[in-house]
Amino acid sequence: MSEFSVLKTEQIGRAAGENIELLGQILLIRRFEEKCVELYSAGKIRGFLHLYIGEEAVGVGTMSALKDEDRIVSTYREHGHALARGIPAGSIMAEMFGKANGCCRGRGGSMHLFDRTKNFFGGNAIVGGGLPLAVGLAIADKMQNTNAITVCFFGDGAVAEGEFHESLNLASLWELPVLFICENNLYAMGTALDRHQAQTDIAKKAGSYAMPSETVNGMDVLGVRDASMRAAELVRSESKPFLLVAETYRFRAHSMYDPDLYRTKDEVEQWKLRCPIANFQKYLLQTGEADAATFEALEKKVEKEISEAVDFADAGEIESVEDLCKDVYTPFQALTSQGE
Amino acid sequence: MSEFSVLKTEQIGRAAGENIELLGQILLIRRFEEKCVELYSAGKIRGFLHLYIGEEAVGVGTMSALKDEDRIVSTYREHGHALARGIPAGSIMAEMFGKANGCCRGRGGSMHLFDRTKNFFGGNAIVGGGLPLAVGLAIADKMQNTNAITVCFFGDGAVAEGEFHESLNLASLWELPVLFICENNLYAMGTALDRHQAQTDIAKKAGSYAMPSETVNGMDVLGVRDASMRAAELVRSESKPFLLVAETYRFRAHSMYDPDLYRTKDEVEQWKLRCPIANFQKYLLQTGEADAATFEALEKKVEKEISEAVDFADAGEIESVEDLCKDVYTPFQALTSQGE
Amino acid sequence: MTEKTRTTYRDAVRSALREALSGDDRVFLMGEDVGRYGGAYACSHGLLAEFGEKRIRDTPLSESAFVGAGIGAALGGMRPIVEIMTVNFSLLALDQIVNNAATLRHMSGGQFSVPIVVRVATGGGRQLGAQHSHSLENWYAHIPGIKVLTPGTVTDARWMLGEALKDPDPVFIFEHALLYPVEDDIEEDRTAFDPWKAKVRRSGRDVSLITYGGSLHKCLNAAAELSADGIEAEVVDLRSLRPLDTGSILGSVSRTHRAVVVDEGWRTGSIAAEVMAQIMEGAFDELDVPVRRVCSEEVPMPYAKHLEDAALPQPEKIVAAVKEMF
Amino acid sequence: MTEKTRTTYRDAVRSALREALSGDDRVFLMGEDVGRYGGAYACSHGLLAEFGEKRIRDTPLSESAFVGAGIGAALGGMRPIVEIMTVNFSLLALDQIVNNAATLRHMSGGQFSVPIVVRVATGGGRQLGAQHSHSLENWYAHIPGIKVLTPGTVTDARWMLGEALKDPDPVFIFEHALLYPVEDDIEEDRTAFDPWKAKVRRSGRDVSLITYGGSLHKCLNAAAELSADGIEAEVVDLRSLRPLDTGSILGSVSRTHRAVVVDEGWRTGSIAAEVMAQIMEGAFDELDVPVRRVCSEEVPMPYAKHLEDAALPQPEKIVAAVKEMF
Ligand SMILES: Cc1ncc(C[n+]2csc(CCOP(=O)(O)OP(=O)(O)O)c2C)c(N)n1
Ligand SMILES: Cc1ncc(C[n+]2csc(CCOP(=O)(O)OP(=O)(O)O)c2C)c(N)n1
Ligand SMILES: [Mg+2]
Ligand SMILES: [Mg+2]
Repeated sequence: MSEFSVLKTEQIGRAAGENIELLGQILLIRRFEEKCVELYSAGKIRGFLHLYIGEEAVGVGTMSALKDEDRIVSTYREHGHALARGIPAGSIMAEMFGKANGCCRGRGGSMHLFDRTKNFFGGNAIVGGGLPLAVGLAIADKMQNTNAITVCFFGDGAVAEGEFHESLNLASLWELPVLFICENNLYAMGTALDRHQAQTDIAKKAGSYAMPSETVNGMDVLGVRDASMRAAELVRSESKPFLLVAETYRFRAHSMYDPDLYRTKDEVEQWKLRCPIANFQKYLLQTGEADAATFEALEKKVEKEISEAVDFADAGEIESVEDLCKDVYTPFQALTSQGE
Repeated sequence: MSEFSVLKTEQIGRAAGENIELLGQILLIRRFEEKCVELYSAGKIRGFLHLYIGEEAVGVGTMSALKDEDRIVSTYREHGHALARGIPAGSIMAEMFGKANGCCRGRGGSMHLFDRTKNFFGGNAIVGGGLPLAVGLAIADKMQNTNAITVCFFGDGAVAEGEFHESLNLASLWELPVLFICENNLYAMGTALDRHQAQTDIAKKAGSYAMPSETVNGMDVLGVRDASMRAAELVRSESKPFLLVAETYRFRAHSMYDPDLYRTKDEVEQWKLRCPIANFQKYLLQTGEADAATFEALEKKVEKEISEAVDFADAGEIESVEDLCKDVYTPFQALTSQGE
Repeated sequence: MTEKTRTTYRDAVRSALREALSGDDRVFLMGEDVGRYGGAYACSHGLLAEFGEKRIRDTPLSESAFVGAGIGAALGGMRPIVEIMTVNFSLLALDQIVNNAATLRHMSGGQFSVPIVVRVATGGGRQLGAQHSHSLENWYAHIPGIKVLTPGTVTDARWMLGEALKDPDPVFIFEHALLYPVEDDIEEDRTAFDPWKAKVRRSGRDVSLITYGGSLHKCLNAAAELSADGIEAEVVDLRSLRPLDTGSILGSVSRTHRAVVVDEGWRTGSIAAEVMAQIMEGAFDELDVPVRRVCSEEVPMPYAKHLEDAALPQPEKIVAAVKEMF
Repeated sequence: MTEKTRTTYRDAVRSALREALSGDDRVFLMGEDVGRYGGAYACSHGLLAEFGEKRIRDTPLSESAFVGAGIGAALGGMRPIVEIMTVNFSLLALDQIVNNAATLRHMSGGQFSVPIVVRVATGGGRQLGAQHSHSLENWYAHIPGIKVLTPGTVTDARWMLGEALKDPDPVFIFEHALLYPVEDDIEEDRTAFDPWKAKVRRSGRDVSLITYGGSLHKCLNAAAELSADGIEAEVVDLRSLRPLDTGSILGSVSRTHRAVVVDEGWRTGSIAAEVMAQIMEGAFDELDVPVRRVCSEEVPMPYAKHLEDAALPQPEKIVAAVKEMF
């Protein structure tokens, strides 16, 4: 925990069944992405594909702490965020298939998932590019006196970008309700944290913006959830930003193109011992909230959901080439439906 | 002083006459710029003109701590830096007259003073634009094993730019010999420090880059000089960057266009009581290093230097219009003289 | 009926801002020194007192963040007007502009629009040197997803902002800094006002001078001079650089059969080249002689007055270019 | 005598880097993931082991700072090669490029040169969507003070870097990402190698296809197809976009009297427009029909394959454009 943090890490009460729900979401993300790898090899998914495998507890824990009206700004490694936020697996899969029934009609792909009904503002493939957007969404909420907060995900690599600095300063200066969540998986592509940051304690950087911060174990979904709840509550009630740093690890390569030469197999194996599924399952067995049958049932449910998603994607039509330049500009009448 | 600072503020020994020399430089800058205002009104100087009046102790104190081989990266408010570094007043004045005998042949103007012989790398009119350059100059020195350091000036406003963040991180990460000097005059144009920075203690921001820092009274030339000497020594001997924040104030408007509506007359008057000339003179009288005659002699000397500078500028030719596109690209043979 | 009110371009911009802020709670103005300072060019002078700190927001020097924040605020239901003090500093915000403002609607399959208006002072001519004199309009005109307006008259300065705010997509308004003190009548009839159409500012049968923004007045001056020599130039003010009003360009060329494009951008890769390409594509057979262009010379803007004058398009150069065509 | 060695474009870039690093201590390579990762496109794979951390520098994600640092290092006597992973991220560094790299020599009255080389992967065609498929070559070609090379062949990938390093001014090398795996012979004869001249890649008397970089091969394919239909196309590879080799462009058009410019940039405001403008200015009377262009459609690049294919220039579109001219 950072020296700037103002919150205490205490368990926050949960309703029965909630933990199983969380496990189900983690499992869904894991299996969904494992399927993606298959489908990538089969040529059904193309472009860049960045897997969240190993990091699922961060997205799931965070999303479980949010309200429907809250807004999400994500990165190119966002399948997990999208699924945990409730974007249907089929809609995501179809997007990656480039189909018109995808959440962005096949125009976005894996790196650009959007869903207006979920207040999910993408999917940004420019590292650090989402942070200013999040600041702006929070300006909108503050000026409109909504009670919503904006949650902005980004990686450790993004911390080096000027946008991190400018956005955190602006959010703090104007007391905007943004929960910044740094998913510190220790690498920016092949560059390890201590090879891209002079100060590797990221939470400490919040001090430069007089912003509170906290570091949380990103492999522990309950820990993330609790920390997110406290942080979200603070952001919402005081209308001030917060920086939450989740320490995590990607078990897979950066993308499907990455030969993964910059870290040792051993390091990866060590982190796998902290798998957010296995350890959470162990915990649930210990507390008696679940048994082997629970897990099996969950796996079945997830398997079914994914296979339906693939079917949905397979069955989708593609957009007509005549419509290529549609959606570059807005038909004038369409606007009144936005944000009003 | 910032909590991150590692140095102690102790007086460093000075040779006889040095203080008078420092006063002379401050006076030269003050009178030079007062002359510039006159010449601006007369239409001899055009474009943007940013005065350093009130802040002279920072530039003079810093420059007095440097060696000839050190490199300077400055801003658009750089007459003081240029003069204190030893660029002849005539060469600067001619530049502002747009003459071919100006230090940049009339192509740069007030905001872009360069002098290769003084290792003076400009004059940059993009706020924050010089910081990455300074990092690069320091890379060059480090790779070439010179003993030089790079000193980079910038304002409090520049601290909000992404370049500040990216450059300080890079300099610290790669242990580069850069002395970053923030001239905190409490305003970025019309925006007061606490209206552009969530964290107004700028020195504190060095912690985000595991960089040492110190805050110094920028109205006190000896204090600046001592702090710069210690900082430069550290940067040079350890090959690591340092952030020095000088607290100062501009007595004049931001530029000749600024109606100066954003601060009170009273605030300006309060700061004028801390005038780096008057107070330094008082100190020199107290220590017995100078008397009224010394000051009068200095004023005379400065007056002569400036009037010669104006004559020099007046007498200069203008570049031929045929040469308009000269110096966009380098004649190939010219390169061997650079940095080799 | 058209009523007229005499005012400066600067005051016209301010009136437009005031009207926008009064008429819609979702509108706010954000940028460096738009508040206490009153705007680097005084366009927003007095607005802070009138509308308060929430709606007239002084930003830190953080072009990428505050332009991006404008985009985010637009996504969130507001109608931000972001002022980038000058186009020179907009380079720091280009990622947000190209990769977010221009793409979000398309990438999201049409789910989100970005109704932001960005005002940018542009151009040279004030001896501000190489880093403060850019005319990068063609960079912006190159980007699908945004629109680009270049008010060259006081009337356009007065009414274009309102039209831009009605537009659901990102609109950039480039205001040439030399125009701010220009005084003229505002045509008060808005019913027919269409910012997206080029306008013939002066009719003529012999040659078309095609231009926009800060070069408009140079063209009008050149046309007056040419007229004295018996050459009647038609001056076409493009007004919108994206979309370009190709029809009006071709129409004028079809009338005059000669054209000179006048543009303060550097010659190579300028918007003038695009206009020439469109004439090539659409009115080749109408041309008596090849189209010419008068642009800025290929040099970072020098400070010295005589060099800057030589670097920029000037009426004499326009006149000379026209005369060489006859 | 010309010796030939078969290799990939990627390996050619790597050989060029290795040669540059071996031959001059002042040369170093800096960029995101050029070291441990081996380069996003594996161009620098193995170089870290060979040259060490000081000369193969992995940077943080800080495009503005590390490009600016490259400029500073060049000022300081080094010969940096900066890799910007893709042109899409170069937007974050444009201020340093436009306001420092391109201007320092001029602003300083010729006192300082900036001998930096910046390598940038560019282009679309890999289903990477709207933020990862830009072709902004014309933005760069618009800037006085820098130069722009676009190696379209393995031989150019092999030798252009060395020539760029000899140049005392900032040189940008745009490498189309689809070219990296392309295999071909390297012409080993460097004595006549001149990167600043356009090259006729195929001779033909009927029409000129004028292009560069990633579109070169599309043009060659189109030319082959046209030849089967009895139309002989001359394919001109521009190679350098700034300076443009106007003489070679006009020369080809004077031989064929018809031209199609093929460019992956968005149509409006593209480098294709500049080429058309130069033909208008210099070879108007040589033209039998107006010059055409095949560019990218005016849309942020869509992800779906069929849409991306439709957005990009393709051999069929080139063939169709040519046939419409006859
Ligand atoms: C501005 C920018 N620079 C470079 C890239 C290429 N790139 C994509 S992801 C990545 C690493 C980002 O690391 P991090 O922020 O830690 O996120 P992670 O991938 O680890 O989740 C890089 C360099 C990019 N997309 N955007
Ligand atoms: C990137 C950029 N944005 C905006 C400006 C316009 N501008 C020039 S100076 C200035 C204020 C800078 O304040 P500070 O850094 O504190 O320096 P000071 O002028 O106080 O010395 C501004 C906003 C600029 N030159 N560059
Ligand atoms: Mg990471
Ligand atoms: Mg200041």
